[in-house]
Formats: sequence, structure tokens, C-alpha cells
Amino acid sequence: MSWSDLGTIAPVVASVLVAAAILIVDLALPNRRQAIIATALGGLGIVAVVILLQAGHTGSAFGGAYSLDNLTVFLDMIFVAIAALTILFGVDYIEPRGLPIAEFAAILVFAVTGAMLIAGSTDLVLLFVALELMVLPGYVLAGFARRDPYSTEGAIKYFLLGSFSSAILLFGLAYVWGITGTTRVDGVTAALAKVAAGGSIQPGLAMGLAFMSAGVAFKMAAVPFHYWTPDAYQGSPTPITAYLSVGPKVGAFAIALRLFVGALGPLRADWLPVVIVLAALTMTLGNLVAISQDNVKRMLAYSSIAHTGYILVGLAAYAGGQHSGLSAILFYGAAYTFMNMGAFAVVAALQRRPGVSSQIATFAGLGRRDPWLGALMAVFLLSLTGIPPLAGFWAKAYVILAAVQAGGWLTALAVLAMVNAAAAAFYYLRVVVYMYMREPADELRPSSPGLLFRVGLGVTCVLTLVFGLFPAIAAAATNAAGVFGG
Amino acid sequence: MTYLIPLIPLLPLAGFVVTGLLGRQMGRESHQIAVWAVVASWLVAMVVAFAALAHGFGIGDGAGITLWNWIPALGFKAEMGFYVDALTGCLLIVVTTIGMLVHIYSIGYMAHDPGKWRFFAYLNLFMFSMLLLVLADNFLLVFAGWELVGLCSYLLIGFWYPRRSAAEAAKKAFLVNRVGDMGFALAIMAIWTQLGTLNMQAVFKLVEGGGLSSTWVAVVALLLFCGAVGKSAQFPLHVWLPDAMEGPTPVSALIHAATMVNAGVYLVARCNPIFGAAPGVMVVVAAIGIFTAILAASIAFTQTDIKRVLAYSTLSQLGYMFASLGVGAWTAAIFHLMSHGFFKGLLFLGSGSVIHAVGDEQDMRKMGGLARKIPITYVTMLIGSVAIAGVPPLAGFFSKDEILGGAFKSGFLWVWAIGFVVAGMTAFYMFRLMGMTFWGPSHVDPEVEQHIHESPLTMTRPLILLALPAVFLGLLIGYPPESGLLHQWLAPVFEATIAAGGRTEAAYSFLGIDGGLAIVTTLLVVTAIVAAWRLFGVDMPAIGLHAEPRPDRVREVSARRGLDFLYRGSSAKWWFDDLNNLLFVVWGGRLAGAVWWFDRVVIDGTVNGIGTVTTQAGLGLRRVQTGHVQNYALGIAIGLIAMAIGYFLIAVR
Amino acid sequence: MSGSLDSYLVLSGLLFAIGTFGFLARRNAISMLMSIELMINAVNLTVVAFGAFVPALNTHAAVIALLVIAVAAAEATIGLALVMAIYRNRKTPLVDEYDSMSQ
Amino acid sequence: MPIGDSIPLIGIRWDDVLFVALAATLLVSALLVVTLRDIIRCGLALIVSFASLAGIYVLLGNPLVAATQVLVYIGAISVLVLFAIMLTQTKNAPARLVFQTQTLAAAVAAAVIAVVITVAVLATTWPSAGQRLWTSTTDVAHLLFRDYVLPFEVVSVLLTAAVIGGVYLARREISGDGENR
Repeated sequence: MSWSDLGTIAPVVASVLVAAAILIVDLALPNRRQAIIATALGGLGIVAVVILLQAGHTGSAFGGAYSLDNLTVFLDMIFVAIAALTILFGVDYIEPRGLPIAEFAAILVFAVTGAMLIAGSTDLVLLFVALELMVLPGYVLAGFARRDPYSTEGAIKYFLLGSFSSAILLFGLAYVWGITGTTRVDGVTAALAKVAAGGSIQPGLAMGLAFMSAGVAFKMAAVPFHYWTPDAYQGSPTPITAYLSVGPKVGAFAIALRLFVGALGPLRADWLPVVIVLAALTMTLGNLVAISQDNVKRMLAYSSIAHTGYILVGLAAYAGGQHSGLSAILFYGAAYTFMNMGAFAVVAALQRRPGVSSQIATFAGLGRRDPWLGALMAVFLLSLTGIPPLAGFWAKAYVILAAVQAGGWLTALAVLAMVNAAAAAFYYLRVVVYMYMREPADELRPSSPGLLFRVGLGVTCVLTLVFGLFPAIAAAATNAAGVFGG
Repeated sequence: MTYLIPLIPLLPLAGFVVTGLLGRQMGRESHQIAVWAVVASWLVAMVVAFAALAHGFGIGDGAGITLWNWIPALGFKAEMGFYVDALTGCLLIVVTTIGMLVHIYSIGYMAHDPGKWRFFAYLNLFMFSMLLLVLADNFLLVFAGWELVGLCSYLLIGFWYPRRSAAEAAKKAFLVNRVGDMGFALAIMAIWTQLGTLNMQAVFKLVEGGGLSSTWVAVVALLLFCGAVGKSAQFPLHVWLPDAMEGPTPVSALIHAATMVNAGVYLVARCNPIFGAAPGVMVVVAAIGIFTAILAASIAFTQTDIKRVLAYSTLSQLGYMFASLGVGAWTAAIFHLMSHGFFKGLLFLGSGSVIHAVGDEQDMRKMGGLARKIPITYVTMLIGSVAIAGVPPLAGFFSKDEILGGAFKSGFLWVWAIGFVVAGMTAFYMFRLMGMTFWGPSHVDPEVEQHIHESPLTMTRPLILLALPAVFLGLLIGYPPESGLLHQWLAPVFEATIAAGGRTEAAYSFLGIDGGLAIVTTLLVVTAIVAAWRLFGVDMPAIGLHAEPRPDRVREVSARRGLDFLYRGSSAKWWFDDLNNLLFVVWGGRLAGAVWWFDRVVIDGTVNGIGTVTTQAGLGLRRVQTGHVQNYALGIAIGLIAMAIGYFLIAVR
Repeated sequence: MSGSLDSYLVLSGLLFAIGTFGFLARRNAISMLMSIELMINAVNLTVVAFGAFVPALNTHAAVIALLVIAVAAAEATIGLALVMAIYRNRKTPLVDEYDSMSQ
Repeated sequence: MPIGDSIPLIGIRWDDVLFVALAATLLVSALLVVTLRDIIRCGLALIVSFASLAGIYVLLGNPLVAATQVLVYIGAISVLVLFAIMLTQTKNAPARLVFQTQTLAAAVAAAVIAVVITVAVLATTWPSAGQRLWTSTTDVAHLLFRDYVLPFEVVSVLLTAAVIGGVYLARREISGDGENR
């Protein structure tokens, strides 16, 4: 370890320090929520600055275990944004329920630290450890409302299935390591390039790939490894659901980028069919089940599964030889992050007072009761639907276009994605219909969210619009970030 | 001049945002901003449109403005830009003028509706979307407008959502439109993969230069036409439009008669270089168009809901436009689009005024004798009916005559023949509507009858203003035929395609074939009007069948076959049913029955079936989510095994 | 027998399968947790076996095994804490009674 | 007297005997963990399987991992598990119905997984040296603090996070605790 190594992983170090600072502030100044929130947001701001200072630089640290490139910077920025937004949305929800802010913020920052490590890790062991650092705090967050039976139930399901899948992933990693003889991504790539050149792959390696793919598919909630999603999302406190629906998901795709695109790049012809099948199953099933949901949180959970499917189309496009698939994945990840967090945040705003359910009936007449909140929700939902000119449209357009360019079976996949995007309109617009075409069941007072919350909503909304109207800005970043290792 | 263009869509957008967010607080005045935004937009649009039509003020044969480079990534270029030429100018005139008048009309129509601000916000959003669609310079932006008008239509059809039928109709409209939209989206994708650009002018240049193989041209043209068929409600995607009449009447006038449904016609006309290069597809366009024309006209015969008659009439007239496009009479199609926009908007607004007068009754069997009670509405609607029927020298005469003449002269005799019949049918059912509504004895509920009153000025003034173009538009821009103003305006848009098609537009000769056709058509139309007047115009109070709904379903009629001959000639009611009998039971009965069956069972059934199947599949899949962790884990384990087997298969490949 | 990599790998595979069975079949959350521990131990056995037979992996195996053990400990901590939390709400450790969200 | 490499007379290597014995203990105790009715006995069987695995690690020439296995798994995790079992035993949660209704399906799935792994292992030619190697603890330490220092640090962060989260979730609600503000 040297000072330059530390400089390379500076964002991660800074992030750990932020978590520590939150806990110290909590100990030193108990019951000072402003101090805690200020520490968390300010700290994340500093982390963001540290990341931005790294922009454009490349390098590797710890003997190649961690590498800094445009991809790392891009993903780190998304993760920091996710953490900051979660805190902005969380405060209004966590406080009225008597849950501690400090633990919430600290655990969240730990989780995001794990995600940031994934973004930069080019070593299988580091990747696994970073993954665990991301998901273990996630389990705690899912069960954060520890007196709420739903929250703990969702959390324990998430934990049990998550640990199960971690074991499966680890088993696969062990075999890939045993065959390639190294944990470094470049070493694995080199070894596998020889394997790919040699023709067929050995059964042991095939099994390792299978276990690894299953583990990663679980983390990104691809069908048929998606079962944990609806329960975990529905049970969790809503701002935490917002986090869970984007943080671990983008993290899982970061793993996919480092592991499949990076390490397993030479074998991409072999994992391409698997990704195609997964993508087709995931978007179709996610959409079909989402149509019949009456609970908006659960509906958004299934829709997030469908979005995984669309992102997988981008991965398939890459494996099919279309490099632009990578920037499409990144664009989708960023756009999805903001629009999906926004949608969950509106649900959270309605649930600000304890006892309000996320049933679709809660949204009846929202457009009149609270025009601002209704309009924001409409923007997020239309963006998730993929209506131009909002972020979701370009996200879908990019992955689909990349798949079309790749040709072959991927054209069929692209058409399936379009059909799915068309079908998805039903359940998103159903909420819009409830907001604008139903009388409110009871005259709920407009929920006037706090300042922090409004800032968060404003940021997500503006980004959703900016990504739609000026996609070139984001596309420039994703194009730069899409050029890495593999 | 071009810097004015972005203002046209942005003003209504600003109106939408302000009204949508603050409308509720504005209370009774919530319409002000929305209406003024559209009026301002209209002013700008008029300046731009006439600049474009006069080929002057820096617009010439077409000029664009690029706001910003929308997306330069993925080797893929699309600009956020607008393009105006003479075709756009024509559409601008129709859309903004009718849009503005409908806004003004709605002030009165929606005055007492608690959701007025919402209504005006949606109307503004619609205006923005429609203008975006018309002005866009690339396919992607057109698609954005295309999707947004669909969304607005959905919101507005379902505006009176407590009515179950309204919600159902909105859903149906959305569903059917998505089918067409898929075609459009696929077309865009095909264009992009084949040509690498989505800028319309660039695409047209490439197509004209032979940059696209003939197969791809045909594929793209067909897919584009799919989109047009959905939005313009052509067979077999026509089923949503009649149901869409559940929306408030100004919406029907604006969206479902005068503007949005024209989007398909506009798209085909705009893409004339693509369609011109695919003669096979042109025949399809003509066939679908003329078939929809006669199908819808035949259905309009039996409808009793005043708005539904107008809805089927709209389908029929849109069919005319597509037929015209299909035979290569591009200008005639746009001409008919414009004249139809005005008189159909007038007729819908007039019907709204009628419905308003008789206490929200839409069944024509419970109307009658309204002519004297609501004279302004009556006179203006009469003008509209004469115009749509095609009596010279009103607008409809010139545009319809041009379409029929175009079909005849370009050798599509079958299109002409069907179109000729439809012209007669149109005149008949329109005057049946007029007769049942305004003439003869009153069948209005006596209680309602006392309150019948003419609509307020905000509602009648738009009617009068719309009646003017319905009368004069033809003379103004369509005379002399085939060399009038409109032809001069639109010549640069279509001349290349027409020249490439190898046909020169034959000169108009009144003393030759053209005059002959016009005279024959006019004779037919006049005969049909006289027949309708005889059937519905005769006052017949003696039988005392006031206010009793007349059964006129085909099935009921055929059951009373013996009876109807007894009453023949004694009552307008039975004249009509006898006519139905003659038309539908004797020689058209089975066809009409089949049409209805096809409509209600096959197409509706398919539409509803898709919904049911997906919902059921969703419910079935939902059952997998049992809530038991072990069941989930077993699912994961099975997935893992499947994946392992999959990889083994790949490995031994 | 003890001198062949295959036998250790098969042994670890069997252990992994036993763990999977326990996870799929048991209804007590703690039993499921124990099954996961068996699966992780199977992975560790794989790693150590590779290390013992492949020279290039020799020292690496020990390091990886140590890290995996530490991760497993962290996982167990969270898991048991969650079991305690839900036990306080539901008064049962049997997971098949946690199905209040099965829509 | 040195006992030699193999059992006298029969010629079976001591290593093999040891391996078979440890493997059998491991598998049997693991099976007991997943099949016994009484969950406390399951916990005890788990300790036995951890211990036999530690033995196998020694056999594989890796005493460091074996020692860690004993310390962490038997000394810490098993004790934690046993505590948790004690705390969640109530009269309301009887030991009957240990299995889910899907036992058969689970057994089939597990068997298939076992077969898949076995077949894959046997069908693959491994880059094996053909003999067991002894692992030097010094080398391990060097490697850990050179190549693997970052994962090592991350694991320490992970443990910290786990402790914070675990304590938050498991601690009893004391009045005056933050939640009752």
C-alpha cells in the first residue's frame, strides 16, 4: 500500500470516513438531527467532489485489484447521488416513525461504499467482499423499521435468499478462480482468452459460469431469480425501497460490467444466449405481473424487474458485438435511478404520516388534491413508460437501438422489448388515471413534505427532464465510461 | 421569421404548465391563461403559415430551425428542431384556428364543470403535442408528438371518468392506438438502421436518391401506414373512434374530428417521397381508405346517437383522404383535410350546442323540430351539412370533387366508383341527422322542452366563425379546380413525387371529363338530399308517436317485416326503417350484419381478448409469488439448475 | 484417494448440495441460516482444495478462505440479528408463517 | 516407532483412512444438521461438521485455515447460532413439521445439483500438481498484507457495518431509546 494507492481509492476512503463521522456526531451530540443530516449530506458532497477530482484520470491501485477509470467515476457519482437522495427522502419518513436517523444514514453510507468499491474493483475477491459490503447493510435497511412486521419479514426473506445467492455466486467464483488461477480481472481475461481460442470450455468452467451467472442474476433481480424483490420492496420503509430499487440494482450491473464484460469478455459468445433468455424472461414476466398489482410499491417492484430486463438487452447487445450496448446500460442505469427514485419518493411523500398504505386507491384524485405532487408523479411514471421526451424514452431507445444494430437474435429481442414497453404503459398509466380520473376516497390533507424532501424531488424531476431533453450531456459521460477494460 | 416557429408550440405548453399547477386556485377564471396562450399561438402560427404558403419571409420552400442537437450519441443524430413548409402551413392553419375556436367554445360548454381547469390544461397540452407533431423536423420528434396526442386523447376521452363507458372508451382508444404506434416505432427503427438519420428532409433526399432498396421502402411505408391507420382510425383499427365520443363534445370536435385524427393523413402526405417510391403500398393505402369510407358510411346510416353519426362520418371522410393519398392526389387529400377540419369541427360543435340545448340528450330519436328553437345552431349546422354533402359551391364540393376526379383520372376506377357511392350516402345520412334533429315533430321530453334555449355567445360565435370557411374555403383556395391557390402553395411539396411517379397532373377541363364527373356527383348528392328531406323533413304529427324512441335496429326491423309494409308511407319513422330494411335486409343486410359482427365480435373481441389474456397471465404468475421463502428458493434452485444445464449445452457445442 | 483433487471437489459439491437441501426444506429461519453456513463451508473447502493441489494458487487459497470466513461471520451476525428482530414481532422463527405479503 | 505412510499389511494409506473418516463425519453431520427435528441437536451437529472440516483442512496442509475455522466457526458463529436458538425457542414453536411441504422437490433439486457438480468435476481436467502442497503461514501473511490488503481492509469495514447493523436490529427497546422520542 502506498500513498498513491490511497489517492486512487480516495472516494471510498472518504465515504467510510463519512459513515464514521455520522456515528461520531451521533455519539457526541445526541438528539441533534440537524447535525447528523448536515454531516451526512455535507460528507457526501465532499465525496462527490473527491470523485469529480478523479474524473478523466486513470490508474490502478493495490497491484491491480482496484482500477480507476471513467466507468468508476461515472458509477461512483451515481452511487453518491443515490445515497444523498435516499437521505433527502428518508428524513421525512424515518423521523415521524421514531426511527434513528444516525444509524439510517451510517448504514446507508456503508452500503454505498460497497457499491463504489464494486464500481472500481478489478479483482474477484475484492468484488465479492465489496458486494457483501453493499448487500449486508441493505438487509439491515430493509428491516430498518424493526417494529414493523412487514419490514422485518421483507428483510429476513431478502437476507435468506440473498445469502443463498451469495453462496451460489461464491461457489461459481471459486471454480472460475481454480481454473484461471488468478483473481485479477486482467489475469482472468488473459486465461479465458486462451480458453476461448482453444475452442470448447471445460465442464468445470461452465458450471462455475452457471453459478456465477445465477448469483449475479439474483442480485439484479432477473427472472427466475427475482422472487425476493416484491416482498423486500413492499415491506421496507418506502424511502429505503427507493434505495433498494436502484442502489443494489445498479451495483449488480456494475458487477456485471466488471465481471462479465471485464473478466469474462473473451467468453461473451458463450454467455450471450443466457443473457438473451434472461432478458426476454425478465422483461416479459416483470411486466405481466406488474399489470395485476393493486399496491403501487409492489407494482413498482415488478416494474423494476422489467427494467432489469431492458438493461439486460443492452448487455446482450454488447455480447452480440455492439460496443454501444455498454453506454446504453450506463445511460439506462442513470436514467432509471432518477425516475424510479422519484416515483418511490412520491409514494413516500404520501406515506409521510404513518398509517397511509401504498394501495393504488391512495393515489385517487392526487392530481387535484396536490397538483405538484401529482404532476411530479406523472412525469416519473411517463418517463418509466418511455414516453418521449423524458429520460426513460432515451434509455429504452438506446438499449433497443444497440440490440438492433447487433442484429441476429438480438433484433427479435429488441422487438420483444418494444412490445413490452408498449404493454408497460397500462400499469403506469393506471396510476395516472387514478391520480387524474378518480375521486379521492377520503379527503386527505395535502402532504406537505419538508424542504429536504422537496429538494430531492426537484433534483430527480429536473434530471428526468434533462436526461430527456438534453440526453447528449449524459450520453457523453456514458460513452466515455463505456470504454474500459473489456 | 424562423425564430418565431418555436413559439407556436411553446405558448400552449406554458399555458398547460401554469393551468395544470395553479388552475385550481384560479377558480372560475381558470380558463383565461389557457385560452390566451392558444390565441397567441394562433396569431404567431398565422404569420408563419402564410409566410410559408406565400413562399416568402425567409421560409420559401421550407425552412427549419434547430433548437439544439438532441442527441449526438451512438452514431446517431437527432435534432430538436422544427421545419415549416407549405404543408406544415396548411396544417398550422387548421390546427390552431380550430383549436382556438374550440378553446373559446369550451369556456361556455364547460362553464359549470368543476374540473374546468383540468380540462383546459389538457386541451393546452394537446395543442402543444399536436403542434409538435406537425412542426417536428425529424421522425423521433414526430413520434414524441404522436405519443403525446395519444395520451391527451386518453385523458380527455376519460375526462368524465365516473361514467364507466368513458373510462372503457379511453382504455380502448389507448390500446388500439398502441398497436398503430408500434408500427410507427418499428418504421423509425427501420429508417434509422437503413439510413442512419432521422431528419425527415434528409431521409426523403436519400429515398429519392435511391438510398433505400425497394423492399425496405415498401416495409418502411407499410409500417408508417400502420401508425397512420391507428391514429386516423382506419379499418381495421377504426373501432376506437366512435367510442371516443364519450369525451366532452369540444374534445370530439378538436381531437377526434379536426386535428389528431388527421395526423395519419399528414404523416403519409409528409412522407410522400417514401410512399411515392412504393407503388404497391399506395394501392394498399387507397384500398384501406376507400373501404373505410364505405364501411363507415354504411354504419352511419343506422346510428341514432348524434355524435356517433358524426364519428362514423369522420371515419368515412378520413377514408376519402387516404384514398386520395393512395391514388396520388396528394393536394386533394390535404385540401379535403382542411375543408373537412372546418366543417366537421363546426358540425361537432353544433351537435354539442344541440346536446347542451336538450339537456345532455344525445339520442336523435328524442330530438326533432329543434330548428326554430335554436336557430343559430341550426343554420350553421345546415351549412356544415351542405358543405360535407358536397353541394357546390361550398368547401366540401371542391375537395371531394378533386378526390373523385383524381381517382378517376389516375385510373383507379374502382376507387372512384366506391367514392361516388359514398358521396351519395354521405349526403343522405347527414340530412337524416339534420332531419331527425331539427325537422319534423318534436320528440323531446316535454319537461326538457320548456328549457330549450340557444347556447351562449361563447359557443355560438365559434360556430359562425367556422361556418365561414365551410362556405368560402373551397372558392378561396380550391378554385379554379386543380390550379387554385392551394395547388400553387403545395406544388413544391409534392411535385418531385408526382414527377417521379411518371404522371403529370392532367389539366382540368370543365367541358371534358372533370365537368362531367362533377355534374354527375352533384346530381347524386342532390338526389340523396332530397330523399332524406322527404323522409325526415315532412311534418307528421297525426300518428302521435312523439317522444317515443324509434326502434331501428336491423334485427328488430327484420322481425317486423310484415308490419313495415302496412305503415309504409304513413310515418317518417317507418320510411326510415323501411329504407333500412331495403338497404340492409334486402341487399345490404347481410353485409351490414357482417360488418357489425366483425366490428363487435372479431375486432372488439380481439382488443378485449388481449387485455383479458394478459391480465389472466399476470394473475397466474402472481400466484407463484406465494410469500414462502422456500418456494422462492426452490425457484432459484431450479433456475440455477436450468442455467447449469444451459451452460453445459453451450460448452459441448 | 486423499491425494486427488477430484475427491475433495466432489466432497465439497456434496456438502454444497446438502446445504441447498437444508435451505430449501427447513422451515426454521435459524436452520436455513445453518444451511447457508454449510454451503459457504463447501465453498471454502473448494478453495482450500484448489490451493492444496495447484501450486500457483497455494498461498492465495489460504488468504481467500480467511476472507470468506470473515464475510460469513458478518453475514451470520446480520442474519441472527434479523431473526431476533422478527421473532420479537411474530413470536415464531418459522419462516413459512411469514407470508403476509403474498399477493 | 514411526507408523509409516500406510497401514501395515493392508497397504491403505493413513491419509486415505483419515480422509474417508473425516469426509464421512462431515457428510453425516451435515445431513443431521438439515434433517434432525430438534434444532438444538442441529446446532450441535453443525459444530461437528465444522470440526471435521477443520480436520480436512489440516489434511490438505493448511493448518492456518483449520485454526481459523475452529476459532471463528466453532468458537463464534456456532455459539451465536446456539444463543439464537435458545432465545427463539418457545412452546408455541413446536419441533414437529421440521420440513416444508416441498421436501421431496427440495431433495430432488439438491440431488440434481450434487450430480451436476460431481459430473462437472469428474469431466474436467484440472491444472493439478497431483500431490498435496503444504501452505506456509509466513507466505500467507505476506500475501494477505501485500496483494490482498484492500479486501482485508474492506472486510474490516464490513464487520464494523455488520456489528452496527446487528446491534441496531437486535437490541431491545429501552424506554428513552431514540425510537420513543
